[in-house]
Amino acid sequence: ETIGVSIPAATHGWAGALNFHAERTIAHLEEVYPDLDFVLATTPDSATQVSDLEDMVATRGIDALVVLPFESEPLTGPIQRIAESGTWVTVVDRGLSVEGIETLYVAGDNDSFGRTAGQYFADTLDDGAKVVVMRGIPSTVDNERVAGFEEAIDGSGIEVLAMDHGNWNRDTAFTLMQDWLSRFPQIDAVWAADDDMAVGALAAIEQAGRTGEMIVVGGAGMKEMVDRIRNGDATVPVNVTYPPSMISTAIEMTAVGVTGAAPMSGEFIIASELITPENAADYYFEDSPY
Amino acid sequence: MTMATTQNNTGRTRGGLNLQVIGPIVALIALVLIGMALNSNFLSYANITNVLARSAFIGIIAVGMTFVITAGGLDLSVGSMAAFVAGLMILVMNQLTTSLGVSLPVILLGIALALVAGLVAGLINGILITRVGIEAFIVTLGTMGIYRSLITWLADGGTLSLGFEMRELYRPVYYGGIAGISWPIIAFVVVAVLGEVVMRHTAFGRHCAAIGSNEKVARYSSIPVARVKLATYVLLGLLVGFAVVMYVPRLGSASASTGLLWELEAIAAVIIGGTLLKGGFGRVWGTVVGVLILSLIGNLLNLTDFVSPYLNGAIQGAVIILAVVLQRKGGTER
Amino acid sequence: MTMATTQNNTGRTRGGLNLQVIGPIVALIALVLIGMALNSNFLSYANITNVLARSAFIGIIAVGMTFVITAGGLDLSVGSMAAFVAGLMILVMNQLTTSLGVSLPVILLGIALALVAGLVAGLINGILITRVGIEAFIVTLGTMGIYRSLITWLADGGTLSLGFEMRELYRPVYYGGIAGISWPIIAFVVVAVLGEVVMRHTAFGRHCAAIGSNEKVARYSSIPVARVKLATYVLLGLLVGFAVVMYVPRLGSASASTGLLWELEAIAAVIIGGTLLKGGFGRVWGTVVGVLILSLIGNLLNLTDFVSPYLNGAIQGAVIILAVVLQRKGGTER
Amino acid sequence: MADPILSLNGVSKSFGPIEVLHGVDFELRPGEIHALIGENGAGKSTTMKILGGYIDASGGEIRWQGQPVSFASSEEAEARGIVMIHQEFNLAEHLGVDQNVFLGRELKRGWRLDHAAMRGRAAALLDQLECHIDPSARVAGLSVPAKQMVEIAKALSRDLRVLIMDEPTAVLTERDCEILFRQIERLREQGVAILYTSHKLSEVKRICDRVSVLRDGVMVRSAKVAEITEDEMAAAMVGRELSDLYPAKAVPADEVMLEVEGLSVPGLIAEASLTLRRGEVLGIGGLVGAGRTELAEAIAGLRPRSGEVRLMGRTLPAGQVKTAMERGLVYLTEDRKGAGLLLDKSLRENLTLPLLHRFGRVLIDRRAEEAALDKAIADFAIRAPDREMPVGNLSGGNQQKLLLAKTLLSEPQVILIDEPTRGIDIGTKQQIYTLIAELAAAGHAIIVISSEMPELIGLASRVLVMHAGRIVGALDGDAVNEGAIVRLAMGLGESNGEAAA
Ligand SMILES: Nc1ncnc2c1ncn2[C@@H]1O[C@H](COP(=O)(O)OP(=O)(O)OP(=O)(O)O)[C@@H](O)[C@H]1O
Ligand SMILES: Nc1ncnc2c1ncn2[C@@H]1O[C@H](COP(=O)(O)OP(=O)(O)OP(=O)(O)O)[C@@H](O)[C@H]1O
Ligand SMILES: [Mg+2]
Ligand SMILES: [Mg+2]
Repeated sequence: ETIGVSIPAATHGWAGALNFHAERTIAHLEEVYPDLDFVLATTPDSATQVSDLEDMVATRGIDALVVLPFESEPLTGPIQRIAESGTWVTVVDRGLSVEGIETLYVAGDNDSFGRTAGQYFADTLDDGAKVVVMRGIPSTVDNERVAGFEEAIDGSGIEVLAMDHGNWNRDTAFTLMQDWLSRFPQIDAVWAADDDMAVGALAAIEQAGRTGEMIVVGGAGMKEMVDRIRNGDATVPVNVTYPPSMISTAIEMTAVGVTGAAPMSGEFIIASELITPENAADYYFEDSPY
Repeated sequence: MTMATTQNNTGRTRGGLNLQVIGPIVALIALVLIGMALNSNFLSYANITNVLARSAFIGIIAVGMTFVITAGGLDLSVGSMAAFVAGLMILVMNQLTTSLGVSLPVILLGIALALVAGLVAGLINGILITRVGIEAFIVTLGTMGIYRSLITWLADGGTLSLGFEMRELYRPVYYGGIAGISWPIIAFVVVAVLGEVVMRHTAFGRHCAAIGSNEKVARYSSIPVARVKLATYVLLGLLVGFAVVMYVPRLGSASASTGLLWELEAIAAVIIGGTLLKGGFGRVWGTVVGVLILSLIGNLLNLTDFVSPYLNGAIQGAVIILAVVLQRKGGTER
Repeated sequence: MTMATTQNNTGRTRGGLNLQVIGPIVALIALVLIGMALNSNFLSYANITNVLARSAFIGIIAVGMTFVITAGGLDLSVGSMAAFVAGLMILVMNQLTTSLGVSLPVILLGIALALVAGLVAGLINGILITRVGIEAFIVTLGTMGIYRSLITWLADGGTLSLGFEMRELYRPVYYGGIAGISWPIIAFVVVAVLGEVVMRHTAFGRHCAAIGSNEKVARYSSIPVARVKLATYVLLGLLVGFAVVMYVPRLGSASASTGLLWELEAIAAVIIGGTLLKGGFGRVWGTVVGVLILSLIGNLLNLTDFVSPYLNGAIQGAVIILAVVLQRKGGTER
Repeated sequence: MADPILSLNGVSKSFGPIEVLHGVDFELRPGEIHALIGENGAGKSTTMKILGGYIDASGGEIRWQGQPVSFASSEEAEARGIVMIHQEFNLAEHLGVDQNVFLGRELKRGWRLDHAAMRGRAAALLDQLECHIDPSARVAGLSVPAKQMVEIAKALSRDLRVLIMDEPTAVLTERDCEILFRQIERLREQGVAILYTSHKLSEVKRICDRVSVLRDGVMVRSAKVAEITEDEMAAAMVGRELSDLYPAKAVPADEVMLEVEGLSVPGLIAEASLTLRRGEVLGIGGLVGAGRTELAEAIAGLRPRSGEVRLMGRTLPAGQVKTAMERGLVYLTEDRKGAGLLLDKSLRENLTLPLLHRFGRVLIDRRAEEAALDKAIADFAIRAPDREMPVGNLSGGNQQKLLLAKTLLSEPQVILIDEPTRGIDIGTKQQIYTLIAELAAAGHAIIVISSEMPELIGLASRVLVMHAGRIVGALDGDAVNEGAIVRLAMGLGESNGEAAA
């Protein structure tokens, strides 16, 4: 049996961790199930992902597919056709725009990702607090997260000073934060919709000597951030999970399902959770790369 | 030592085989052989169709790029332009669907719009380059950013998608075909053949080469230099529109990441094919070979597990260089 | 149509002020004025320091790029090369820390490694271009893919980070400085001044311009053409290494997205500055102005809310084009 | 006499602040061959470009068949049948000969190019010019004279009423010149008006009907050729009487400066050997494509070669231009624009380019450079309106002088000069000849490659003749005469001397 795995290329930290977990899981499963074959393809954009899927079907004869769609809309049609041909399909993280295509759905919850952070702000910040928001690469994922965040802070009296794209990139986030620090004399909190950006923002805040004036909430549970929370860093009080290891879950469950070891189907939504100094130890994984 | 002998080695041989001519073909054949060795499905009908059909977008654009480069120009904006035109087309088709319903006229109007939008975009590039007189590199770097921003803005950061039913209606334009040959392949072949004919057998093609070779000479030979250069950009824009017409039914959507890096791929294909980057000489069939080489590399990498997917880019880079080494053996420096 | 008009704008007038010279400066001043109008913090010490310091990486690279382009070459690989060198440097420094502890020698070795790695990377590009004779565009497009893949592979898809303590020790190289001027700014100024002197007042600079202007004339004038061209790529590689030395202490990490599109930014800066893309004439001070223009646009966009963030790229694109329109008014076409 | 077809009335022309033509009057009639002569920089090319519609006059009037016209572009002029061959080549190097000949006026069948017809007609035109190049060959690979023949073929392919040629014969061999003259005489019979410039006064005397003389942008004389002697032409041009053109030949010493033994360049030169002594001026003659340029380039390290080259006793490594220059051997290229000068750079930058290391250790000493340029301008009588102008805007002859200055800047011992006086006016020619003689007398050794027979005979004490890549003969003393050189160059008859080596 051959299982195809198609995921976005490692163009930012979270996707990098995704790649790491995918490779590790595949290596592990190939040992455990000697008759399982895996095909891993990483893609820089939707069009390439469709090509990869075509190639997997035409030349590798896959029996099951684990796919994290680069974007939902464009991949829906091609994945639907693969599913219709009787291939097992596991969709990870980004849901397709037509329901009921996939056999198995393993995902984080982007809305909850933004909402959890927003809720924390609404709960802890004073009325009239000023925040800045660093968004990711313009995409549906980013839109969902921001929408969740905005809904959560709605009516809390929190003022969003500025919102711009940090592209899930440390350097861009650093630059953006530097400029925001020049522009706004008062910032109470920063929401960076990803920990890579939080790293950039923190460096800029530290450089400006304004550590202590504001808190920074990132997301996805990067080791470094969890460590700071664990150690009670006042600037980084909490984080929001969005585990890249969900790909491992998806691949493992697919392998189990395909080999018929146990029946597998349905939805596994991994809600985002708030990492706090109290529970941080549970989210710290020493050997994780992320 | 006579005049005749020295003139033979200056390329553009008619008849005689030389490295410059067969280089890209050899590289292509080598890739095909490697593919056959790696995977028995490589030559399957499905795989060949897949590879050719998906080459069509870049291929059609690269044919246009061949003219631009031959005339001494460059266009970095084609990828973003394709994304923008695709987004615009989808937006308008969705609008039209509400009034005209899911019907053929919507598709036809959408296609017309894509072609016109591409043409206009090319015209803007061309006017800035030939009339305002800014370097092509800068103009198209600028418009590259502009179109990429515009599509992001149109899509509100997300993805623009064609209505589901509309997509089903439009789908056959990518997935259908006649006599087992899918439409994109047919379109690509037609564009390539027409391109080759225009390049070699019309005054326009010749004027492009003359302008790329020496603009002053072209002007002194009463070639309307600005007009011909403008025409190359317009042609390229039109072909970008045409590529989009084939692309939209494939994915039914457009987003900020659509067409990313297509410009580099198209330019690479053109140069691998033997067209001179500085202009003065271009060949469309070479570009086609270049496009196929580039798609085949991607396909081959998916056929095997030899290399870590992280290293795909490295293999691609190495093959691009090798493909050109093959043809430029001891050739010109830049 | 007259000779007079065409030949006047070959420019490079000394003394007399012409658009070609003051164009970029006018654009820069305009941006500064806009900035002052938009935000009172624009001219603050902190903001100016930020803008200048973060321009340093691209700036240092762009100075090297000026030489490459002046000599008729091009290098698309610098962004990936920077990422790769940064990754290598971090990896090795982390290794060394285990044996040498958190100490100065580790930093010095790391710096040496970055410089050597950059130099070697430049040498590889240069050799492929000058000795094997492949077009610079293709070679560096290839190595661009290769280095980008290598860093992804080195970082195992993720991010390579310098150990925490090491980072603290190395940090001052970016954040520190003397007399209130931070190191990256000092480094940038030194590189720019040296670059300007080398370009205008040494045989090497003259030789670059001669080669870019007419390679055959250069060869007949007993200039070691291949060696000089090779040297421009090596110099650029070395400067990429140097830029990395300044970059790593900033965030202490490198990943597959480090240095993305730096090559385009560097080339754009060079051309905005008035260097001819086809070679033959380059000016380093122009490049510095170009780099500042590009950074200022980004800074201004971050300091205001005028435009949707989606459209940032569009504004950038438009300003790039405008900056060049200013200087090329009715100028040469390409 | 026919009415003028094209005339200038008080035409002036300024480039920026500098006026180079001051109220020129001029008439060109159908059926005449009219020569425009003058010193380098006198304004001949400028006048012609105005006539051809390539540049606008700053003042005055241009008349076409008596009516004032102003050509908006060269196309308008060409539409009237005015065709110009420029002093510089106007060929798209990447394109083929046939493609260049019909560039901008391609022959078509329907919308498709008619390749066969164009190639056929190009071949016929080249045949008519007795030029045996393949019409489909790329121009980039052609020799300089062949390129000029292509230019001529291109002009002949048009419907001509006025043919303007700017120094067409400067880069042609004598045989090609004869062919060209036959063609223009044929055109004259057809009533075409022909204007051309040349620095070869004997040629003007022989074939022209009328001659006009420009000096410093002023038309100083216009006369029937029959009514003016060569000396008078020269005097009118230069503004003074010219004494004997060729100086006395120096007597070579015994010391051997340069020895070439069995030099071969694959496909171009076979087993060439020669010796050059101190104080000697050695001429090398031959037809176009005989390989004289290649031989010189191979010696100077500009081409890969086999065989032995010894410079003052020391072996000179192959392919090292710089070493050759440092040891005192330089080559002056025949291809001024392509290999000699950077057209977009200033005089100073061009002059010092090969020798920058002598102008300052690390930083270039600008003042020393300026001084060198001052000296060059004085020594070679370079006339430049502005020192900082791109040399591409200098007149052709002044470019040649600058090239000479540049090549001789390193004060070489052995000098290989390829076509030294191409496009040089007669006054300057005399200066250059004198210079060559002086250099020889001062103990330098010089090889002069020239397609101008009188030049070889007048300058060289010994002449080697090449044919098809071989040195086929050596002529000495009284044996140096046109007949002997031509016979050897055509490959007829061997002779004594070094040919056998
Ligand atoms: N585009 C230009 N800009 C400035 N000066 C120019 C330009 N073209 C020509 N000149 C100057 O005009 C003068 C006349 O030049 P022209 O080329 O007409 O001389 P010429 O008589 O053809 O000389 P030659 O015999 O050397 O070809 C020269 O001093 C030249 O430097
Ligand atoms: N760069 C080149 N590439 C290809 N062929 C060349 C090149 N340079 C010269 N040739 C060819 O070499 C042959 C000999 O050159 P050339 O005509 O310069 O010889 P020559 O004896 O020096 O003649 P002349 O000095 O009268 O021009 C010619 O057929 C020419 O076309
Ligand atoms: Mg002239
Ligand atoms: Mg010659």
